[in-house]
Amino acid sequence: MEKHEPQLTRNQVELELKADRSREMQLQLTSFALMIFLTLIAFGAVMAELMPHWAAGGFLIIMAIVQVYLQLYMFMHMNNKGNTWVKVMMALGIFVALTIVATLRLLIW
Amino acid sequence: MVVKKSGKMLFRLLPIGLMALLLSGCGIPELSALQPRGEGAQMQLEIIKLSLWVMLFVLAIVAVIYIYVLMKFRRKAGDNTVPKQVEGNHTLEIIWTVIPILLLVVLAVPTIKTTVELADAKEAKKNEVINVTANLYWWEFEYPDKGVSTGQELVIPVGKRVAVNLTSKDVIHSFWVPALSGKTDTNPGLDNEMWLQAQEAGTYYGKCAELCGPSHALMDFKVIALEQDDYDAWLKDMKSAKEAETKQLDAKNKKNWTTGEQVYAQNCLSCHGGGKVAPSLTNFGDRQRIAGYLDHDKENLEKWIRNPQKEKQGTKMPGFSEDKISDEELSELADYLLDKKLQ
Amino acid sequence: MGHHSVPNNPITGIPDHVEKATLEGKNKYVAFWFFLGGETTLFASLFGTYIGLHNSGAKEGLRSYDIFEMGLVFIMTMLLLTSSLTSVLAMMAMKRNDVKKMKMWLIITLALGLGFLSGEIYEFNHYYHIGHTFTSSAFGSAFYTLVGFHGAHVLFGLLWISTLLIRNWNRGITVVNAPKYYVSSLYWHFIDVVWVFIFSVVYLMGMVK
Amino acid sequence: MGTHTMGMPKKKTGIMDWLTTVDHKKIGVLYIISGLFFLLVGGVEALMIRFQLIKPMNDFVSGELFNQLITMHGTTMIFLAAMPMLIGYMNAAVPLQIGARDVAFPFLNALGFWLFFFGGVLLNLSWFFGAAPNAGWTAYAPLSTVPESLGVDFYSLGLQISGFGTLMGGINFLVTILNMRAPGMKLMRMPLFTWTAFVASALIVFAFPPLTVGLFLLTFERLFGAHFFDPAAGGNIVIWEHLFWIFGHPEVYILILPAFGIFSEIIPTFARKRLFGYTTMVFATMLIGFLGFMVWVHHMFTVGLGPVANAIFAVATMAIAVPTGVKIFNWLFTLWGGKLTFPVAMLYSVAFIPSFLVGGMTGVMLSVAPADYQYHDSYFVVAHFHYVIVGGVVFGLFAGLYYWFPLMFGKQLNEFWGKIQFWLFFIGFHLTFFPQHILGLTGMPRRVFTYLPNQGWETMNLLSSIGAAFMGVSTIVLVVSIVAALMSKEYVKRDVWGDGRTLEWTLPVPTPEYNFAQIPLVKGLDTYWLEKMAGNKTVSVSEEVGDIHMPNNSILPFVMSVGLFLAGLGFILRLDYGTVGLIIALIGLAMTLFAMFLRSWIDDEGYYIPKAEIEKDLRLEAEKEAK
Ligand code: HEA
Ligand code: HEA
Ligand code: CUA
Ligand SMILES: [Cu+2]
Repeated sequence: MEKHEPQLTRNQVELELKADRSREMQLQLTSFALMIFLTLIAFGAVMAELMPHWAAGGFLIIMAIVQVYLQLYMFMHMNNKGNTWVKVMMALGIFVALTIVATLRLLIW
Repeated sequence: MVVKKSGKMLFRLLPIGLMALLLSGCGIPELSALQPRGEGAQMQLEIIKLSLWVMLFVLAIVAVIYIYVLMKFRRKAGDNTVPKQVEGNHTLEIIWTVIPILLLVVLAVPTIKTTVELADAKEAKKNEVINVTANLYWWEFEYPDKGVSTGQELVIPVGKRVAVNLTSKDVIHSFWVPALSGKTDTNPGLDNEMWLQAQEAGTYYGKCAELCGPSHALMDFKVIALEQDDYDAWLKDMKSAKEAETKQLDAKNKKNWTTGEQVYAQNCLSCHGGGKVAPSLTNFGDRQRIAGYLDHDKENLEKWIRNPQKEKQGTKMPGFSEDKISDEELSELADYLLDKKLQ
Repeated sequence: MGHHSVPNNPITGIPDHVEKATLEGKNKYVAFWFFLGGETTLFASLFGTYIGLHNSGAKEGLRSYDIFEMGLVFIMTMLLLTSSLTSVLAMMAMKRNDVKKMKMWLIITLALGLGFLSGEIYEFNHYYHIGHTFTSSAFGSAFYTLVGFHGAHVLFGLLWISTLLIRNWNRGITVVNAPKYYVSSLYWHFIDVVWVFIFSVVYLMGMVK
Repeated sequence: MGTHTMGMPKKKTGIMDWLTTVDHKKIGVLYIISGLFFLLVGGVEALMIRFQLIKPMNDFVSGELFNQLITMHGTTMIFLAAMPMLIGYMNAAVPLQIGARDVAFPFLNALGFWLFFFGGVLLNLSWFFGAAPNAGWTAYAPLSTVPESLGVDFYSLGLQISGFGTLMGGINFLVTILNMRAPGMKLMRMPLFTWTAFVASALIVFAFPPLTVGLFLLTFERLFGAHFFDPAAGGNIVIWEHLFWIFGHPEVYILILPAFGIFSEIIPTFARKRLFGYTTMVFATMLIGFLGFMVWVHHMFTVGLGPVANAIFAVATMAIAVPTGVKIFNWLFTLWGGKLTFPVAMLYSVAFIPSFLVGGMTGVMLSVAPADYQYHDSYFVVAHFHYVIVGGVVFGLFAGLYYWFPLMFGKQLNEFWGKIQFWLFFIGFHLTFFPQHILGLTGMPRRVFTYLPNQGWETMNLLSSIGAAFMGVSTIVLVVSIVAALMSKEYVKRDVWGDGRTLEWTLPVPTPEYNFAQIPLVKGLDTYWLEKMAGNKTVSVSEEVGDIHMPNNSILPFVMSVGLFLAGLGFILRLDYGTVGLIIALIGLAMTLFAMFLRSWIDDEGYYIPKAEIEKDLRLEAEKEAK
């Protein structure tokens, strides 16, 4: 194992790393809080019977999409550099998925 | 040698193929989509022809380039030069993107128009509504407003669009009368509709067009187009014949039954009587085919009743062996059935 | 291709982005994302089937709004959502070579997942007893197939992560096992993503009359 | 790097080597041999079909047997012959074309092959249980769920198992192509076959899961009493049709795109000219792949989805003609101005253009929804898809076979017999399938085991059956030719065709297991050609000679696949043989799980081929070249 001689003092780097980490931690915790919040709204809205049937579907789906966006981009780091093909393939997958769901919703009777 | 022939051979094959298409005849008029006898098939043939012309146009262009290229650019013996390495050509590429798009627009517009028109059964519903139910392996045709129902032979009036509701009792089948119109599937648990129209009186062949089991190939039916008067008379006759049959076969009349009637009532009536479990036989004597495809004669009928499985693998009709129906009884039964005609 | 194509970070003692430090790791990472792309259409097909057959053939009293219970689903949702967070925390610990923390968070993740799964088993058992079964109607078949497929994914995730933990208990974090941990955590998040749609589409929308 | 302590493992020999190999070249050979075998099986089924239909009311086979024949013919040809052979070529050529030592996941690659193979065996085993699947390759419910169709269990489980293998293959090739390219091999420098392999793999990743789900639903319905397709319990039969075709349509592009790729390699080689419009070819490939997901309803025009859906999908379908046309014209203009020679590989490529064109034209005709009400489920459709599949895919398979055979086996197929084989097949193909257009238009439904006389169908059916005999004879010639070539002792030299343009032709024959002693440095599209034009004998390299890391062979993929095979078989037999079946199933599952456990427990770090060995190989090769 080769030993690296740090350019900056060890302390400086460590501090920077720590700052990075707490930034990321904050981000993750915020995302989590948001997810919980969205979930609560969704459950709450249904529980309180706030919405007529036709509106419920759309509302719940939007809540879900926002939440899934958070999962993919915050928790799963899909937006990281070098993930172009990952994004392309996920986008295509989601596109195909939407087609499938739309079909089985609309094109059967 | 062989190398040299490749181009010429292909060159020869294309026109031969086209000639074959023209000369091969267009099938028989009762059955061929190329000889339409109904409005639907007519509209479909129009658009088939249109699309064929578009295709022949494209084919011709490609063929010209193809043949030219194959004749012109063969490597001569000993020629070891390297041709110019062409990367591409924008003008050309735009041309062969745009022209196909235009051709497709020419095709797409009538496609949409015809699709919508064929789906419109409003007018047809005013004329007549017929419920078609497909079964393994027979067809039930019910005229709900007229209280009439038949099996295997669909009778329609000439010149009018009639609405057809389609469904199935078991697996998917598909209702197809090529000379009158394209097909629509009969789906178990779901209803479909289409319309049918015949331009002249006559018999048209119908086919089951969806794989439905071992006897899918034998699930033929007929569409008989009658002039309006004949059609009305037919409906009336069917109705009275059915009533007469019901009355005659009532168990209370048992005493004056003939042997044929006796055998029929005891063995066949429970399934064939209602016309739902098995085809109604009220006008069996008038039928053109037995079981949809066998020649309509006594010999075939007896064979069929003895062992339907042999004639139509997988049919739901049980066989009647000698210990159920003796040879004499069978003969009487067949006579009785073949005599079940209108009037 | 040698293993150590990326130098260690002097502070953590492992390469940055340890999960992608080797070509093998990079391959695994990308391959797994593509697999998830495929899983997307897999679950879409299951969702589509479910939506198509929602309440279809179900008897009176066994429709979705008759049987679903908000409370249990809510608890299960919270368990799984939280496990997604703990899984993230485990990966953050992994990246700073903090083996202890990573193990701890992973074990918590497993525990939460197990809790979720118990809830699901309880729920299925309950439905079974009131007559809503796999064979009771098309609705039943579609419901158990969709939710069951998700449940099977959870089960598989639990087995996978525990195998990884046991296998690497004393091995620290290396460029060989880091991609495996990382990819299993992607899988775990994906399970959560699917669940978000299940609780929204199946349970919440199912409860709206 | 330093020294490596891991020694070279003992070389496995003979059959064990083939069962344990993780070398993409050998796996490619396995795929191709098995694919050819299944091609013969499916071909014999086709010949039986044509023999039964040679005259009206023939009684060579019964309706039931006929349905089994068409189902197995379609399923075998698509899933077990065409697709595996194409994946075989991908294995044989793609890593070499991009300058890689192997695929991204050699172990997974082997697993993919064995899953496909045992899935295929399971499916074909149905013949021996007297219950081959009989509901058509489309297996429409509820025909596929009635108790009479016993064989469908073999269909659903066999395809499920082989489908997993295909999915793994797809992911593997995506990653290989993205991550394993040699330095300088930018995306837009990749050979077109690699591009089509890439797009086809992406289609596999998205299209197979819906099939997986469909097959699960079918299995659950048949084995565990579910009601997805049972109207009486609220089920809906249209769901299966959608799921099947959401998979099924992309599937046909999974087949044709790699075939397009093969032609795009062969045509430039034998025209001595670079591919015309390379960039548009790449984008056309992607566009076809993308549009392929939005047109499946054209198989369901008559189902009753309504005029709006039909019209939309009709127009969407037509759109695919545009990128495909771009390809056709680009090929023609590659030929234009070239110096054409016509070995068999080129004959097939040239014959492909008009043959596929006719199939494409009828495809567009079929996409005209109202006209399709007439064509659908008639012989017109059979004619269409054999024109595209045989005239496109099978011609591509044959072309690829003649083209890459020297690369795979170090020997060459006989050109003289090859030409005979070509002409027999070409004539037989048109003779078989052209008359079927007319049959369809004159009212003959497909999947009929017989037909009555006097419906105007006799002549065309007779012609069609005669044509099939031609193809049969041609296939025998091919088989003999392959056997003869394999037995011959005449090895070919590097770059057999003399005009090789891509990296695979720079390699010595037979190719060493590590492929490239030194990973090449790619300088542009057709890099080998560029170097040759610059007067170089071979391509530049990007690294010094050094130790090469190789994966170990493993028997685990084989064991896992046998396990799943037994599990599938056991589940099917459970119905007839009760506990025995269940025991077999459990043993199988245990085998698979145990092998999976071993795989994750034992670290397999591979081994290194020492530098000295590679230097020796290089020396020997140089001597051979000099001679
Ligand atoms: C390799 C396989 C393959 C390929 C490439 C295709 C290609 C196409 N197919 Fe085909 N198809 C099948 C395999 C394939 N098909 C199979 C197996 C079935 C039946 C399955 C079953 O039921 O069992 C089927 C069935 C099928 C149907 C359903 C028929 C029915 O059951 O009723 C339709 C309908 O639209 C269709 C359309 C098309 C079209 C539009 C294309 C297009 O991609 C063709 C595009 C190509 C061209 C058009 C030629 C070149 C273009 C030009 C030179 C440009 C200019 C052209 C114009 C302006 C027209 N196909
Ligand atoms: C890759 C796909 C593929 C290929 C290559 C073929 C190839 C052929 N097909 Fe295929 N076919 C399908 C896919 C394919 N088919 C599909 C999907 C269906 C629909 C099934 C369904 O409806 O469900 C179908 C249906 C189908 C039908 C319609 C059946 C019906 O609807 O009733 C017919 C009829 O003519 C037919 C004929 C042929 C013929 C003659 C060949 C020929 O090209 C075959 C040529 C090959 C040979 C002739 C091999 C000969 C072998 C030997 C001579 C053995 C030698 C042995 C040794 C040396 C050991 N096929
Ligand atoms: Cu009924 Cu085919
Ligand atoms: Cu298609």
